Amino acid sequence: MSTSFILRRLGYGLLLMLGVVVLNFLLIRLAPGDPAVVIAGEMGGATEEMLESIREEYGLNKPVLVQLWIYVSGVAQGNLGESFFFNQPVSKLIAQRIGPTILLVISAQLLSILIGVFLGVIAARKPNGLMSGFVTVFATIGYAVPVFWTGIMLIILFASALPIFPVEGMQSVKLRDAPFFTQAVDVAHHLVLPAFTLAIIYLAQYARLSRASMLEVLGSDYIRTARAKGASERSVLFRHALRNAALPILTVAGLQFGNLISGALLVETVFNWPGMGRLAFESILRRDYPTIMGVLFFASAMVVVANLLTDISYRWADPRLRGRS
Amino acid sequence: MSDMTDYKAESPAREAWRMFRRNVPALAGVLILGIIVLLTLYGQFFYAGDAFDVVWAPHEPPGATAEYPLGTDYLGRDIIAGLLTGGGPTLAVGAVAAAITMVIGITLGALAGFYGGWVDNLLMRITEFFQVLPALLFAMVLVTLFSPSLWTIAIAIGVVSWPQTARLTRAEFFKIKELEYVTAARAIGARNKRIIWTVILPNAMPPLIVSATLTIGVAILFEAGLSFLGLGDPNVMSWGLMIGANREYILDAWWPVTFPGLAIFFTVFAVSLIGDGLNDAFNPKLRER
Amino acid sequence: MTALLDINDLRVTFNTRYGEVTALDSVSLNVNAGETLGVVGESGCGKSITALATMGLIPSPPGRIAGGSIKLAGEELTGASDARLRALRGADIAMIFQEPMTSLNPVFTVGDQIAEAIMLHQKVSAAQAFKDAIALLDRVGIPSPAERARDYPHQLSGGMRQRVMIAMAVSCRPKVLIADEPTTALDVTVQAQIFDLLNEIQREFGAAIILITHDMGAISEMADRVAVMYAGRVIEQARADDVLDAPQHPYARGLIDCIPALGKGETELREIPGVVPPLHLLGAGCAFADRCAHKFARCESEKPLLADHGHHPAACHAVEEGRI
Amino acid sequence: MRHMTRLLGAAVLSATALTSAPVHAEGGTLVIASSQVPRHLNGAVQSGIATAVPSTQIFASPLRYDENWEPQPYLAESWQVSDDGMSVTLNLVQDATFHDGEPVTSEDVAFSIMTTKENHPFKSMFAPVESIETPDAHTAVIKLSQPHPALLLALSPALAPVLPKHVFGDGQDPKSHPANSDPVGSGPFMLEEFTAGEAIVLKKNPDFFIDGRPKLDEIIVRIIKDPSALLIAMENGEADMYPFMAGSQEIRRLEGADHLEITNEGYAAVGPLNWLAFNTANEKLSDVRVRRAIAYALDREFITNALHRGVSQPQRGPIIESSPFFTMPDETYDTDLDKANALMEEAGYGDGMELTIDFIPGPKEQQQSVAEYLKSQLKKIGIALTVRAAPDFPTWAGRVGGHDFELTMDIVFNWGDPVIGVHRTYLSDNIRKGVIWSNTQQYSNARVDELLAQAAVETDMDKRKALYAEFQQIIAQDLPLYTINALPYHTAYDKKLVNPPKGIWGTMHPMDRVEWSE
Repeated sequence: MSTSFILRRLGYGLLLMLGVVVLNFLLIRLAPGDPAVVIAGEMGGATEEMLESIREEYGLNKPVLVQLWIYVSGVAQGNLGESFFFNQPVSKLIAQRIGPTILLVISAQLLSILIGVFLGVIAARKPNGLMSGFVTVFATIGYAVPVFWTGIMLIILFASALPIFPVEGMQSVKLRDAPFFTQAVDVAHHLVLPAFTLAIIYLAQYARLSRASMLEVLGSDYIRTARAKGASERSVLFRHALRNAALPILTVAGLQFGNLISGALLVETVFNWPGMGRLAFESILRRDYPTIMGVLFFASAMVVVANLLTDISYRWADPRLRGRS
Repeated sequence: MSDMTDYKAESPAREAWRMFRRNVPALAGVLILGIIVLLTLYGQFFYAGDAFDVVWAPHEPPGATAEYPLGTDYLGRDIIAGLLTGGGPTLAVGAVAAAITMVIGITLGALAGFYGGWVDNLLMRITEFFQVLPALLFAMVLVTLFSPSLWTIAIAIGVVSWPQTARLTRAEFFKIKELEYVTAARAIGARNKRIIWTVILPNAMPPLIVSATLTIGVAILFEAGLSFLGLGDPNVMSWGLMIGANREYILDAWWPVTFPGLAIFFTVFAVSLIGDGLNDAFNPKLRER
Repeated sequence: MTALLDINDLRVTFNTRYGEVTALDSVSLNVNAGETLGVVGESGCGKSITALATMGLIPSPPGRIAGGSIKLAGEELTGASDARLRALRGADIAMIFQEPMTSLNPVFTVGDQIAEAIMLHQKVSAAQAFKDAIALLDRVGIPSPAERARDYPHQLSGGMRQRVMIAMAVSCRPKVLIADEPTTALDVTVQAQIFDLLNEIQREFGAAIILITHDMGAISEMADRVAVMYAGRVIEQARADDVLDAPQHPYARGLIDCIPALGKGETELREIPGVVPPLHLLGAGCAFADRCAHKFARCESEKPLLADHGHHPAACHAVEEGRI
Repeated sequence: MRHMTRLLGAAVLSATALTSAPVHAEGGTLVIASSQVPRHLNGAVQSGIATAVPSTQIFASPLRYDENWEPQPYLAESWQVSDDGMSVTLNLVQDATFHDGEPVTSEDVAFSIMTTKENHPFKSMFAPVESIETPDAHTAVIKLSQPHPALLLALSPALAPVLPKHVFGDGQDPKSHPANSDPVGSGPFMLEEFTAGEAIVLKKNPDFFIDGRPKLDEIIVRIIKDPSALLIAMENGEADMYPFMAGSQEIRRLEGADHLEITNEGYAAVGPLNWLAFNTANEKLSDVRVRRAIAYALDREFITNALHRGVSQPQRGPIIESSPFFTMPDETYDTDLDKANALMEEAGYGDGMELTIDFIPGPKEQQQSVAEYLKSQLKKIGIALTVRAAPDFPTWAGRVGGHDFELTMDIVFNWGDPVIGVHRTYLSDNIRKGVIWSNTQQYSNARVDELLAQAAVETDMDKRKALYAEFQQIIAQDLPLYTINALPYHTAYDKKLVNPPKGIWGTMHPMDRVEWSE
């Protein structure tokens, strides 16, 4: 795999993100409403003089294109501006929250791929078997359940009936001085329900997809070749077939990443998870435009990186793509 | 097994219909969706009441009063009335958003797939751009900026969902435009516009119809998500709004959240059963035995 | 003396949406060590099913072996355990498939794929197996085998890939080698090379070869004996020269007639009018009756059996009654 | 021993706790759960309870108040109001230092009050302050343009945090000063960690100028926006205190928790009123008969008893009923549908009318529920009321601040002295378009303006009360808004807490005396 390929993809990703920045900036600035009034409202009220000084302070009295230039050149230098609501730089707010979001999204992604693919492979072995039926039904159900509703149902269940998992936040505040290992276990404990809630819909999709993909691969000539060699069923399934069936799964995993971030937004809101999604949601309710733009920027960056990783792993998984661009 | 193909070939549509008719889950989907649509369309005539009206004490559990069998919400509004009136907007937004998605997606996908070259390049860059934006987040911003109404919500969902349709259409067009009958159409001098819309598109329809069906399901979930977050139109009852509004009381009352969730679930479930059925019907070869 | 591979009265059925369909009916074939049996017929006649049944690779469900026996060196294979079949596959019976383009796993190097076949049946280290694989690639005539072994299938030409398949098939010196249309997908010059290679391999290893083809040219070049199949049955079986010189069954005659007079190399099978009927529509009579110029009343009502009617065994009422 | 039982409690609720033994020093940790998100921690430039709770722990102020509205020494060990009421002298304690070690001087006090005057949204708090003289490092003399009886209350921790001039006086705009989120004060606790929107961790100030305080080692304010999650945290001991709890379901539920005490004390100075405001500039609502008809159609008792399940108290005037300045007006609009209908008839709306009501999205029981109740109630006097929901706070604030409304539900605080929290709603010179919680009703009455102006400078308590009494009678007659109830703010706290914050400012007051019992 060539570095030039990665660099080209990265450069292209940056270009996409520049587009994201410009589009969002223009959208937000052209929309009706005076951000200064919003800021003043958050302070608890204001006079005209205060409104004017707020406009001055946040550069809201300059022409839109000048504001755009200031914003874009700021972003290029890593400065995402100041939050309208919090008295803090947006980059700091995001830095505090991107970790929990990545933790949640990656856990959910791994959970859904591992379990989903395993179920799918098992199901593909007997296309008419019980397991296969279960996977098909489960996949359709998993796809149809609203993710926020699953979360709420789990909270109802685990808050009262079966209180074995915490239903809120990422950490017990009272353990904040505890040793690292204890804290890690505590975070993992808090992670179970949100990650599972987020994973369930994708888990179902991966199960269904890998079942279909495996069935297709299992009908191919090279699987017959493997069997003709005398390869065991397990080797046929997991060595010969899965490597090939993994290609469409990888594609979908890459494409799903954006959706996963959207799902994380809902899950974070339901479980009070201290991540970027909840920050985005609350910022939207507060009309905290710089923060919204910052989160959109970082979320798109995550998607760009995820797509790049998908491309790279795709090339690793499929030798036919190597050495091409 | 080529040995087992039919002696006489049926027309593809008839074959698809025959396959669909025999697909029990798909028929169940049609039945469930039919019942839900009928209930949301006509249910209010049999079961009177504005869903916003406070009719009884708050948080009356299901079964406690004969008059309000599914109980009441935090304001004392009737859950059944909410379910019946809240379905319409949810379904309507789902359908309109899916329509917008299909129109944008098919148009751009068709142009890209047919013309290829720089047109394809440009349109695909735009598509990728929209795929990089996290859909729900972007839709939330759009809805907030342009104040929530059923239309802005449907448009926002459509604007963020079309890339997948565009890619699918493009792929189909790439495949079909090389086939003999397209060449034949060119040979008799048909114009591009004609070839795109009357020659290639009809043949690309089967996967697009399946995709459209599934898009409706996705759009319904999307609308529910936005309403749940409080970004739906607060003055129009919808299932998502019911869940979002009652969410803070789940420790005291599970029913105002559970029933609308089930309603969303069954609707999307039915839609996806139909989508799967159509998929199987249009692609008997890919059918997962 | 029993043959090395002895297939007797084999019956294979498939469950389809039209009910149970008989794909192979009373098929009896045998082949001895060092001998090449050609199996010919149009696509869908049951050649490949016969091969798969022999390998124990009939997809089940929907397929199953409903009767008859397959004996390899006296050992019954039809009821054998999966484990036993797996041990035999690739070791004692090996197979070369029709489509070299798709029969190799695209995500592994060809060397690994051959080495895997070796390691499945012999106790050798991975490194040794890979060395053996390179030696085999050399043996089947692939230039710079050590480098090619590290190539992926898509980097090789069709002929190369078929050589890889052959190398894989012979890696454990099988007693029986089934070659299912090994040259169909290849161009003519390559076809000849592959046949030469198969002949060499047979001489070297003394394997029995079952060559499945619809190419009468290949038969004349390779086969010692020939079985002609039609609609799941063997309708004529004899020494290759006998069949080629004096085909009995009208279908066999048709096949031979189709060989272009000039250049046996260009042997694209010329169509016999009509098509093979779908198996679920087979009636009580001869399956070929609808396409047969010599059809008479008995053909519609009674299935002809394979029997010697003077020259060599054929299943045809017309031949039996001396009408042709 | 207390640590042991608390640990056990934690262990039961969280399996992970089994492996841990967080070491608390003597004083222990207090976890305060809050659903309110502070923008930053500097109460000098930001109003609201979310900022005030941490701000009053971090910043000390000249005075503090006891349970009986009596000023007590804090940074000022003594103070004198001049006879003419035109100046107030503060004598500061000698040994107070900021968290960075710098001494607290009269310069800092002067700087802070002037900064607050210029930047805090409550203009009336320090509007009469002309200048502050600093004859020596520990004496500050506040010079007034007119007598200002509300000044002493405005010197409370919640309203007058003393900022270090050497930090905030660097020329940056105090409204957006970086130190607002990373503040240095002289209060009992100092900021350890501030994760905006998530948590505020405050550590004991070892050099606090009051010896032996604070008692606690640590206060953590944990922001939990989801009400059910917050209740669960309180129930299982993840959090120890939950102030500003106003939902009847929350209150009733936590009353059921054995380890918790629930109190409604600690909100006297806040004076949180829930009211129905009329846009008096609106054609239909400019007729006082319509406003009165609506008032007669409503039933406060039903709202407090049925909708709020008895947790809230009726409120019959613009000044909170627990305030010394409250006077019960003669007209309290007890429910009378006949009178209401007659008034509608008289106003020419016998055939009915259509109106729209807005409400603040958020505290549903106080706002949306009441709006929905009004809809059914007003139907009885021929008013078809449309409840117009806003998707978020800025939308509502935009409508009401922009005077684009007919009726709205609203929640407004008295903030201790009427001058701070009451006058703003009724003064005709405070009709400011675009500014929320100004006189958005656009109510204008010359006599009211006059009375309020007099009350603002009247230093004699009885005379001042009389002025407010007349004001309250006029408001009851003119009815620019209809007060419904006082918000039922309650605090839930662990029974093992000693000296829970029950003063007039509740948790918006330094918690240096709060400690855990054995």
